[in-house]
Amino acid sequence: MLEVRDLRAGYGATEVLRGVSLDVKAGEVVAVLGSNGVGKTTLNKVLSGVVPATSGTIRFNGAALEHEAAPAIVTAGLIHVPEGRKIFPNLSVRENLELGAYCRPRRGRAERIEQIYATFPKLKQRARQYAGTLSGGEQQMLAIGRGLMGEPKLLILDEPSLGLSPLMVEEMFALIARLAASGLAIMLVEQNVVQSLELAGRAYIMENGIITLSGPASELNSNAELKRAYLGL
Amino acid sequence: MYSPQIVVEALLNGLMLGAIYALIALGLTLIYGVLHIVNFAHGALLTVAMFMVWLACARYGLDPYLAILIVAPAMFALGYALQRFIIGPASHGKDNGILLVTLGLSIIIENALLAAFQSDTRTITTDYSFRVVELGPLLLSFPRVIGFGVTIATTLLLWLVLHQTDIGKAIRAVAKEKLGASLVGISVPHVYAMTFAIGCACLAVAAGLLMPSFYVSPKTGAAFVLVAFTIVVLGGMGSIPGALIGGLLIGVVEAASSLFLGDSLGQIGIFLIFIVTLLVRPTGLFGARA
Amino acid sequence: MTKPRLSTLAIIVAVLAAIAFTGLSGALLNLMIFMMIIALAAQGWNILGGYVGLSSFGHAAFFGAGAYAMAVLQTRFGVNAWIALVIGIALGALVGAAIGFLSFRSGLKGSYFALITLAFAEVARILANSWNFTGGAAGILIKLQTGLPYLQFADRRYFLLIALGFVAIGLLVSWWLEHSRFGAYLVALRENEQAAQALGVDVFAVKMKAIAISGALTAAAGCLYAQNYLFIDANVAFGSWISIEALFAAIVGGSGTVLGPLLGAIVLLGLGELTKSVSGGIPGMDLLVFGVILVLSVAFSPNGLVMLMKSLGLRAPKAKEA
Amino acid sequence: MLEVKSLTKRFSGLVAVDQASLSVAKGSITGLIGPNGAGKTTLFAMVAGFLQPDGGSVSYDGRDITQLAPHVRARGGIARTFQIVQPFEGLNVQENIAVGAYLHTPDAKEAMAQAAGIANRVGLGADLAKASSDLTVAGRKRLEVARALATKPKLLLLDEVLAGLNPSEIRDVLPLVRDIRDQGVTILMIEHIMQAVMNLCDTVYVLSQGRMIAQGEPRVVCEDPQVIEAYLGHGAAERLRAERSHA
Repeated sequence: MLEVRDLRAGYGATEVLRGVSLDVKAGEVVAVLGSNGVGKTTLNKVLSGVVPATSGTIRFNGAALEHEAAPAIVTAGLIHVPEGRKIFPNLSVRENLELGAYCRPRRGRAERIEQIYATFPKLKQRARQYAGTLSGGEQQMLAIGRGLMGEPKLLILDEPSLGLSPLMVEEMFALIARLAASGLAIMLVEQNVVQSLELAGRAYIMENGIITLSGPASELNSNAELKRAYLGL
Repeated sequence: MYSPQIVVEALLNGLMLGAIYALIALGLTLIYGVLHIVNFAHGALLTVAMFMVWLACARYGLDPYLAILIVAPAMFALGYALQRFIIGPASHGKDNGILLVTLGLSIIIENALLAAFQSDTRTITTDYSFRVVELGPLLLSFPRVIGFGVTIATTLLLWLVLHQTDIGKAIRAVAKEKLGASLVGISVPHVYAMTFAIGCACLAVAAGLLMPSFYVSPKTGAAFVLVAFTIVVLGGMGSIPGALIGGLLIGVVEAASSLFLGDSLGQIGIFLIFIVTLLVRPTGLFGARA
Repeated sequence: MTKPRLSTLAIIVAVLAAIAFTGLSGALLNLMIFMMIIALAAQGWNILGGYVGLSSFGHAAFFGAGAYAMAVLQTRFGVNAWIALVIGIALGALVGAAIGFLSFRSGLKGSYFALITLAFAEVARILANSWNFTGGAAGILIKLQTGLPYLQFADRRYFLLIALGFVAIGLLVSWWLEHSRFGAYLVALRENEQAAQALGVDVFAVKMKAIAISGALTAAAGCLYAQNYLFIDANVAFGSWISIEALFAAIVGGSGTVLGPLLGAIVLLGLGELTKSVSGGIPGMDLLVFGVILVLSVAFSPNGLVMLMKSLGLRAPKAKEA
Repeated sequence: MLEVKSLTKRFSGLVAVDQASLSVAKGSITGLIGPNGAGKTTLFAMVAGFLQPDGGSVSYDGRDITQLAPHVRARGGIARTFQIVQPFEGLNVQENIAVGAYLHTPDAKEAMAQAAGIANRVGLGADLAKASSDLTVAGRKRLEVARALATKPKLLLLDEVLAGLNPSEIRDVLPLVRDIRDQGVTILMIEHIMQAVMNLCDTVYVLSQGRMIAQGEPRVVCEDPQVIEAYLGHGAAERLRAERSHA
């Protein structure tokens, strides 16, 4: 479904991605793990057309996306729920969801919103509230709900558990598991190694702009190298 | 000094002129709120709109109020093109670049108009230019009463566009969260250009409202530019209700200070408000923290 | 960064002086004097707008302070022209410090700073226009008295030399900035105020000094203007034209460079004259050209002509190698 | 040398740092670790004077400096680096470092000479004339450290100097940090890479969701279940323990 080959990108003279290759297949949950500053968020931004790639290819369901702008990528069904949520704080919860379907026809939008409300009952309670007044966990749900409004074929989730309380983190991972169970392909970009590996089928470890390790999640879970990198154990 | 009737009349007329100021400031504050740029060419673009209205009336015999229906789409298109093809690309997205490019544009526009129309001032006379409306004992200028009404209507229309249409919601979304907007597939350059275009269309409405009772020369807009900035800063950069209330307030202040200080010193009151607001409360009366 | 040597600066000044004595027509001589006045005003603008990165839209406030000090002191108080000149320059620094104190204390930057300087200049213009002490709307005429003590000369070339002398001082000040702690601090806080603070730079104090120097140089240009044309009014001295020309010259020539303002003033005013003669006196054509050049230079050569010339100069030898 | 007492900082209702305390002994390398978004950089900004705390105090060399402006603290010997490197782009490498050196000398020649010396020390000796924007990420990190060192600090605050470096670059920087300490500079460092922390630090503080959840020797802190959970997520500690008992 998603095939990334030798992707390079950066800001000015600084190269952040130094040749990244990875795949996500239909219906799969893939985790991309790595500590702060290794280029995970840049990778997501390049995939969603916000930061231009300097070289390499991105194919999504057969179409070349490396030179496309964000609207075309969203229309193709590759949707990125960013780190830090980036919801519209000055718009109501419902308006946030409506804009999630900005690239889709208006018809059926209301039904889709009802579906999202069914998945996230809390959002329905707060439908008319400004999104900026939601709690961190609710904002994260809204961000995911907004992403789902775009009718994704592949959903990129960037640090969905960041800054949430332990209880909320549990809830978030349970939710992601439910989405995955419905057949949606998910690329999960996380620092939360243990829970991500439990959820994902396969995983990539990123270090300093390149993939250093990849394989089935269960294998990586018992990999000593991984623990060394994260805990110095 | 003055009889209460003269003072009240002056203040009411000021209030109504303030409404037109508010309309000019509305475009400016919308552009600031979304693009986060100070559009220094706003005054010059107002002059362009006023010349368009003048041409429509003087050459083609249109009523200035009806001319708005033609000038507004024209200004809308001009604004879209300016932002999309000149201001956006030329400024490289830098604050300072935008400031200088819009300053350059204002000088280009002003002097192109000067070359085309010379520095003469031009007016339109309509049979209602000097008509007055009697409100009990008070006499109010008819064009200003119309101006007040149309401003309120335009503001309502703008509010509806911003809250009920997809592009309006996209504009509000981009104002606060550019990255998030891109990620739902909103084209930020298009939204920027649309916002600029709407701001320019507001100028067209203001121009149509001003022409029956005002004059236009290539430098007319320059006189409005600091007034408009004062309103925007006073109301809070980016705040639409702020621009409306700020405009009315400034209209009253101007009327009061020219009544008591004379026309030339009267302007100082506005500039002092501007300076003091910037120094003491740069976020304005209604603005959130920058 | 381009850092011209002192000898280069000396040669440039010497060449300009020499040109004055090649038997230029009166009109060309006047143009050169005007170029030097604008160059000086632009050098002042450049200290703040170029080195500190605070674009002012109201340098007319300083220009006018100098011009009015010159005119009022001579005509009302019979002060000697040279002393008036010194007081005018000091007044420019003082006005700079006052505006700086208010704006920097409130942390104004970017467009806010541009707008507030514009507003200050406008307030000064309206006050000067309506106050009898400054001659009101009629303006002030300075009495024609030629001779060195009066800073007026029958032979215009001498006035040009004096203007050129001030431009030379402006060049020296900029040169010093490129080679001193103070200059390094200015660039540091332009690029990143926080990082500069972290290194112990007192941002407020450094900005205050910069705006005072900037005001002084531009005020000197105002003094020379008054003394050259012997007449000023509020629209000339505090009008937005001078704020704009100072900014244009500095940016087109290369803001934050030693030679940029001088180069920009010569190129812009030269082109302006050319346009006027080609267009056959259509009003506004010269300013129209200025505006186009400004937009083009922001779009295509954000570092100005100085850098453009440098990069062309660097590219040429490379082509030879190849 | 540095005493931070129950510092608190709120951003529009959100508590970024909540009653956090720490102390840094003279001559030590002290680490401040914690997951993303824990409030480490906010805490740093309050120590360096870039943010005013909503509560608590900072004292340095026995003096309360909570109210002092950042440049005054810098003059008093506190230098910091920024997590997102912030070179002065209009200046070359040597001039960048000289801005720091100017704190103790007004003389340009002297400052430039000192800058060259420090550049050599941090491994930028060959890049003196380079535009700072042409440096690699690792080069910029070194420049950030060099500029801070040029102010001749007594206390150096390092904010993630290793982030974004590859393992070999990290190996090169570790001795530099140790060397700086050996020259008598006390160091407080925010770090994400645990290996480096274990390697360098005498004491470690762990910040999670704005609160100090642990402190002590790095080895001990790393075994703390609370710390492991904060880093690796809920259930991680238990899992590790289970694995270890298997082995």
